[in-house]
Amino acid sequence: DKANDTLNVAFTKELESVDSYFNSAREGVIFQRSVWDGLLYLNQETGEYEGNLATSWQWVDDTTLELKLREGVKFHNGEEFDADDVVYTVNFVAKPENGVVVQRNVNWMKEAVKVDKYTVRIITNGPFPAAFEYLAGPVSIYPNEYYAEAGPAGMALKPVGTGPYQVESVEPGKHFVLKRYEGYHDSPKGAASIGTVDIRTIPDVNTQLAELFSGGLDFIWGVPADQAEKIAAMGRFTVANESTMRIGYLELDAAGRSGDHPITKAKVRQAIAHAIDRQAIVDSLLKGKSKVVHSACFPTQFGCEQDVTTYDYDPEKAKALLAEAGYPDGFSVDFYAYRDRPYAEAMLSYLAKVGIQANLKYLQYSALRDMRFKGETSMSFQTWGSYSVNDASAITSQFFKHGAEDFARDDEVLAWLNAADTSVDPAVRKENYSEALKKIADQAYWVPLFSYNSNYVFTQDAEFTPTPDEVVRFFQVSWKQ
Amino acid sequence: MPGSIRASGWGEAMARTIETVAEEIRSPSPGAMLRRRIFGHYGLVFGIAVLTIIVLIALFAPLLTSHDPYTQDLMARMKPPFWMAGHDPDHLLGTDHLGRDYLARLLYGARISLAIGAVAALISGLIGTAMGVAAGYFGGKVDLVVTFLINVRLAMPVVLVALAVVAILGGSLEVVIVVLGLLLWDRFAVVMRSSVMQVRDLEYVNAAKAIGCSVPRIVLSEIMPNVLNNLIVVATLEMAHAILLEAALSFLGLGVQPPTPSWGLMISEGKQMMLFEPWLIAIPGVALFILVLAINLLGDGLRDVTAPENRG
Amino acid sequence: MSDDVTPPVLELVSVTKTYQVKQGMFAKPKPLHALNGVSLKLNRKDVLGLVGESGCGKSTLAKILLGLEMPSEGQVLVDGKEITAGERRVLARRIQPVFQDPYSSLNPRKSIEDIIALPLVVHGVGDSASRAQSVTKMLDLVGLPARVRRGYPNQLSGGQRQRVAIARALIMNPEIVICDEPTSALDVSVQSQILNLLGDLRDELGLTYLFISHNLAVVEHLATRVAVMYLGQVVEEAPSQALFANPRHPYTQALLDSVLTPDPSLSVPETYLGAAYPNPISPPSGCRFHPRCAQLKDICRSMPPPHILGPDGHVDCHLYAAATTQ
Amino acid sequence: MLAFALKRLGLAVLVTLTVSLVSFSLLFMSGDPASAIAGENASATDIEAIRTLYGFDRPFLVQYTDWLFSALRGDFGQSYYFKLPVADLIADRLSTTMLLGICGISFALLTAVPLGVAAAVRPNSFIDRLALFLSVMGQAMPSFWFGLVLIVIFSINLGLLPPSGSSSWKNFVMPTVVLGYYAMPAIMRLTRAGMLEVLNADYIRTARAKGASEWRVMFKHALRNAVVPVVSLAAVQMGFMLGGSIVVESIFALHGAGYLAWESIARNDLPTVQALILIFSLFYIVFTFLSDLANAWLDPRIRVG
Amino acid sequence: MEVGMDDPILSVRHLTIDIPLAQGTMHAVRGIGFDLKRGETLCIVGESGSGKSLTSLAIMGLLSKKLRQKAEKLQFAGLDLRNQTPRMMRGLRGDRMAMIFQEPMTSLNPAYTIGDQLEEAYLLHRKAGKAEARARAVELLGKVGITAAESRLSQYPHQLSGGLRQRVMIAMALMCEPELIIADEPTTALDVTIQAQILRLLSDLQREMNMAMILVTHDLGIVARIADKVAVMYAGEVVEQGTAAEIFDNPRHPYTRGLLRCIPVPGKTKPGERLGSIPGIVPSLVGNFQGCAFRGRCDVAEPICSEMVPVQEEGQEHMWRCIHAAGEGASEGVSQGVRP
Ligand SMILES: Nc1ncnc2c1ncn2[C@@H]1O[C@H](COP(=O)(O)OP(=O)(O)OP(=O)(O)O)[C@@H](O)[C@H]1O
Ligand SMILES: Nc1ncnc2c1ncn2[C@@H]1O[C@H](COP(=O)(O)OP(=O)(O)OP(=O)(O)O)[C@@H](O)[C@H]1O
Ligand SMILES: [Mg+2]
Ligand SMILES: [Mg+2]
Repeated sequence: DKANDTLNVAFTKELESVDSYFNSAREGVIFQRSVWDGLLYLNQETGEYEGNLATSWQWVDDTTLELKLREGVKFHNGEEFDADDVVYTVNFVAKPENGVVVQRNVNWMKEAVKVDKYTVRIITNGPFPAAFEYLAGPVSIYPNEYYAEAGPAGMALKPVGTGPYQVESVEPGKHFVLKRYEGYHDSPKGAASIGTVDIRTIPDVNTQLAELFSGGLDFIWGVPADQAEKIAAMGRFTVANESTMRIGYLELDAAGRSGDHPITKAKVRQAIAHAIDRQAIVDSLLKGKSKVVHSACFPTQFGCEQDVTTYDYDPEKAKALLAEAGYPDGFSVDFYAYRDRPYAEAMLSYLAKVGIQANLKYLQYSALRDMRFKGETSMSFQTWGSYSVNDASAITSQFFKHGAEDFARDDEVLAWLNAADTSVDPAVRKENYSEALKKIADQAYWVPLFSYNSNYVFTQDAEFTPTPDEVVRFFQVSWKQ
Repeated sequence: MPGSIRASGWGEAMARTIETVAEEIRSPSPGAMLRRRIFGHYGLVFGIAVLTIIVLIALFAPLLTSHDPYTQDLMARMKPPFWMAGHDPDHLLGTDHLGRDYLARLLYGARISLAIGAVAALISGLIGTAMGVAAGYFGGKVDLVVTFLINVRLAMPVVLVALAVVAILGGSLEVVIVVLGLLLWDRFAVVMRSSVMQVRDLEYVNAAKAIGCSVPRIVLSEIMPNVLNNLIVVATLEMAHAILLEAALSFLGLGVQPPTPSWGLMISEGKQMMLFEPWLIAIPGVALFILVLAINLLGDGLRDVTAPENRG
Repeated sequence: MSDDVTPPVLELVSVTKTYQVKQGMFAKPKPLHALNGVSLKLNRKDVLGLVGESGCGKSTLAKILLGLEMPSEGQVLVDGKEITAGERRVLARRIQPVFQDPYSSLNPRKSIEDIIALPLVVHGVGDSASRAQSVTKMLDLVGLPARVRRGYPNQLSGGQRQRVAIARALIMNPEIVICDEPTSALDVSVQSQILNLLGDLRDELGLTYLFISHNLAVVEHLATRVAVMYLGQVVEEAPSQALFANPRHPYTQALLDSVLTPDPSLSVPETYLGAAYPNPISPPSGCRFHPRCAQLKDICRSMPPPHILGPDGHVDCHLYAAATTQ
Repeated sequence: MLAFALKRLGLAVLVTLTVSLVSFSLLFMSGDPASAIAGENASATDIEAIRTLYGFDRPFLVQYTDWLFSALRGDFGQSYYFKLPVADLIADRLSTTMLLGICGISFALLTAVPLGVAAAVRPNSFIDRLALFLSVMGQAMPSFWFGLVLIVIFSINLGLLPPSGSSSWKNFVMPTVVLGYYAMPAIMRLTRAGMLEVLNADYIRTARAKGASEWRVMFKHALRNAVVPVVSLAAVQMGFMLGGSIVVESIFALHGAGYLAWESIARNDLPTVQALILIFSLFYIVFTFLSDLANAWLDPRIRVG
Repeated sequence: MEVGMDDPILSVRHLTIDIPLAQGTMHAVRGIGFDLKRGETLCIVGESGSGKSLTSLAIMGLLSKKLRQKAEKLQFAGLDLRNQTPRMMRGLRGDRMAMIFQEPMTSLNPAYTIGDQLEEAYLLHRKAGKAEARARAVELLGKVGITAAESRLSQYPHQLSGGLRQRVMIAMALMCEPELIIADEPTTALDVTIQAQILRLLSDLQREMNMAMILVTHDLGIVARIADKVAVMYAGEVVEQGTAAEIFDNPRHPYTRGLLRCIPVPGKTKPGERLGSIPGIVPSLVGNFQGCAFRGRCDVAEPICSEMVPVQEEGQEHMWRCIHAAGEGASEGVSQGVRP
């Protein structure tokens, strides 16, 4: 609402806690980027890291990173920012018993050591090349005095950071009001332009749209493609589309964790890959900037080898492969999914055409994850957003290192990934990721499907350019002059 | 010797009584009276007619459309129905978000809704009737226990519990039907309990006891036929209830699994586009509304028609 | 009359029946003594008339005799043998009921034939052909035309229904028929038909009746013996003629005084009964009748009346205790 | 009286316990809450650590009694998801749901009772048919569908009412109508049936024979007797509404307890779901108890023996 | 408007009541008439369904609007009841004409105390305060023989027995000293002893207040003891009407005779002896009906009975509706002692 200098936006999900270490939702990331700052900043246009709360940084050795901090920065509550804040925050979140929800965001750090008032060292648990990615992303710096006193619970009710917006009010899960932080430091993020951001949780997309049409909301995102198309045609709102780092894939139980079934056969998996017309799904369902992907990672990610075996849509070949594998009449299998039911349904129909009778089991995310952890699913439709970390370690290594969610259990792949993950030499890393991804594609451990996109719909009064990391930076939204 | 009474000319008067009886016996049997009342009740006639049509549609769905409800065509998504511009004459009611023929899904969907309603009502009917009849007939401790269970059941928020269970077990036709069946027995139990209690104290039941009838015989042949109408009424209403609940569960994403063409699911799928293509929810919504309406009218009508005060 | 050698067909020995009744939502259930130490004998071919006010326990007594309720205390003897809970089916062949309400005593969903034949079916008597025959015979016996057999109760008038009920009661050839106000729901013109029928059947089949009624004229007409009940107790019992000629208990006297014969030369009698209606939950102390008694004495308030045997019957009243002791 | 009240209370406690036990075991079977606590991007080891931390590896009965005794002290534990005391969380959400429930039941009663009375007074008249029509519609109309239709009409097309939120009374108009309309048919029918029955009662004829006006007959003599079952039904409906407002709350983005319950199921937030089911059942029990009291006040046959 | 002492306070001529039913119109009451003077008691007897209650409700103006009611004359205390507004009828009811119903158990409103209900009857018609109404209620409760009247006022109907409730009903009817009281089977639901008490009370009060009373019953015993005049109804018609003595000592209509032979009369009927009976059942009154309704059950019926039946009179008071001059031949007809 331009008149009140208030941007009314909607979250789809109830945010469990606005303390960025204690939620794992996309909404939490969005909130975090506005209220807190990291030590570094990733410039979305150049792809370069810039200093945010730190002004310079360098590896002292493989596991020690030394950073110089910006001076004169103040937290929203007036507390001064210095090395103590960094040390306190890092030491707090790095301790597993403090229960940070997304451990992988922080468990690479061992501790932080104060060198002087404006210099700190972060010690990692072994070589960790992706460190900057995290320091520019999920690791936000909290005020030590306030956090020590209030703790996560207090922070969740009255968050305090150094970010471009300060929090005016929090009704847990329901309603948050952000106000421009007038004392924002000279950050590469840039100061906020709009005075107030009013965030309400509205779970239903239709209600969000209804609010948008009736003027109750100014800005929503994650609008499904069909609706976005229609809204664009209405001409009353700006619709922006940007790809995201999330890809969809079929996770196939090659290792036979869920028992002996056809999918353990490579030919069957390849048949599945040939059976699905991914391009048609992208064209008619996902639309926008979505692309078919062939490798088990997001194409822009570091190490994401693109030169892998591809499986084009070829039902005849799929049938032939099935016959070769000994299933000329196809077979029946449970097909698990937790989101995007229409995509799953479309795949179901393609599978049916080659004789694979897939029974859709649509579960809650946590329930499905339970089953996967126990190795009970032979085929499931999964998606992964890599936390917007632009590095193959955030996806390939997540799923192919014999963890609970690894249904390939390929020792060769494990070895390559270990080598890639622990080296600081980009060339070595690239080489090893490439090997791993090629094998994954050859064996069709996964059937990578497509990348996602996101639609941002906002009033024509507002100006905003979305970024591929799917993070809405409120401070980059402005009113049109 | 009974004959002697007759022979004694005991009743010339009796003979005349017999004549008047002959007169009166022409008053119709209960069945015939019921039939007559049924056709005098417009709501009931409407309910029966619509329900019959829907059942026929469900049975003969394959004959009524040449389309398969599962065949998708991603190139022909959300084609509008025949009354709107740009429709495809091949798809009378248009196509859904995956390009499946909406008419075919609607027709086949009738099967699902009816099956859910009927089977859920059957399961809950069996449970509730058994409990209600036992409580009503035996009273005392049995009644206390059943009343307690009914209270427990009523105190449990149905939608919540159904959601929880379906969320745990994963939605599928069978799960939804069984969950609804296990949750909706309360009204059967309540109604059966009170109607059996009413009938239990009637003198013909006492007469049957005095004759030496066994308990199962009394319950099955003396009591049940007289509370059957209430049972049928509750069954129809619960059937409607189950159908609506399934639709609500589907709306919340925890109902029958796709690609099963359930009407509730169709609304849930069409809901995404309801602001732009309202017919997507209007068509299954209206179908659902008409089905539930018909079943309710049938139930209401049966209640009116078989209500004790209407009995001859 | 009574035969000392053969025991009475049916006998009650100080039977008490207690119900727990709840009054209001906040009250504890209280015991209600529907019957309080009732002893009665029913001899073969007797018609025992049972009279008394509404709620005095007449129907409860009938239910106990039919085995529909079990006495809380006391015994029921048939041919001198005690009846226990399990013997309902045995009893059913000997004792059958005719109830008051001809509308609720027949199952509306069954045809007349099914209703009448039910006892045969239950006891596995005969095959369907012989049952059909028995039904025909019974219909004839109670004066119903054969064609009603396919009909349903709602097609019959009250009097006809009562005939069906009688047919059902008689099809097993019982010895005893318990009639609980069989005519009180009927118009006089129909009542007389049923009374005639009952009388005829008794003569024909040698039945024994327990005949419950509050219509004293009817009881006098039909009964050979009469028992008068008041608040769960039998206060007087005597042969019919003796009782009507010479009522002894003040309550019996009041009852007889209250009978309104169709005689336009008389006016409504004064019964000298007070308006203190009996409450079975908290019955008066001493003689239960004392608050309404016109011949009240002091002793009546505190002492339960004695059981005074007459030549053939008894009366429970202090008045006669005084008379005999004096 | 006291004995009765105690007995009644004991029964209520027993019902609540059974409900809580049933729901607890239900949720216990639902699998591993640890995974839910861990959140969407957690790893297997994260989850394992949480499992032991929260004691999910203990036997069922131990966990249940543990929970029960804390609950008796008013401590429902911490929400796995919000990391807040469940009691605070629910207290916050419950006010919205209660408000919604009260508005809904008031709407239902205020439309259903007058309609029911009018319909009973003039059977087969226009108003009777209208009432029947409205109730038949209400019974057959899926409430989620109705809600969506209202939004399309009143928010989008007419722009009269805000489609979501809970900041002003305007936000409650449509949810109230949807929720109230859901309860209206049953109440209307019961009022009508009760009034019809009562109007045929002998004491109504007596009142007329005394020369009482129709108005007086209707409202002094008939209604008081006819509403007794209505009060009970309204209490039951009110209990249902609180639990059943899930759909309405999700459509209109009202952050009430029903919506919280549903979301908590999806999030496997065991303590919250558990506490909510318990509280909903308590509400049901309290409402039915209150309705019994109200009925005792209305009907002396219940009140005095 | 004052009415002379000898003028009838209630005068009914050719009252008909039709009930529209699904199967056709039911002619429930077919042209009945009678007169009633102050201080007189008219008993209406007849079988169940013969139209007794409908007649009394019609006089009170309490018939449901669905029923169609017509009369050549329906006059109460000089007022033509046929064209009174509902408001005026309300003013009459409970004030100048009152009614007592059959079912004491259900005729009192269970939700209000006896006191409330008694006082209401008074306050509706008299400009009086609550205290005055209360005093009146206590007075009348005493009059109907209820002891400790003060404390009864705060009791609820369900706390009283049937006999007491019927007394309360009577007290309620008398609150405004009506000129006409209609009692519709006031004692059928009561025990014999209480019946006698209540009837005595009614007739005493009637005499004391010089009211006109219509007493509806099917019990000939009551009729004999209480009535000045008797109207015997059969199938919606008055088949015989006259003074009590005439009707009982000299019944003319076959139906009346039959009725009298049906009941066992202590002293007259011998125990165990067969009773007289009227075979058959009442004809349906739905649709057009011609001729004598009793002919199907009558022993002396002749073909001509299916045509118009004349009313015969004897003296001023006794009239009956039969083709047989004095009901001759009827004495054999009603089967008494048919059995050899
Ligand atoms: N099942 C029961 N539970 C509680 N009380 C009962 C029950 N059956 C009967 N009573 C009570 O027992 C007493 C005797 O009842 P019963 O039916 O035997 O009376 P009755 O003499 O047959 O009366 P009526 O002439 O009205 O038929 C009454 O006060 C009645 O309320
Ligand atoms: N509102 C009504 N609708 C339909 N039929 C009615 C109505 N009121 C009375 N009747 C019928 O009219 C006939 C006469 O009824 P009425 O009540 O006057 O009989 P009654 O002589 O008082 O009988 P009872 O002795 O049983 O009270 C009966 O057949 C009855 O069924
Ligand atoms: Mg009885
Ligand atoms: Mg009547």
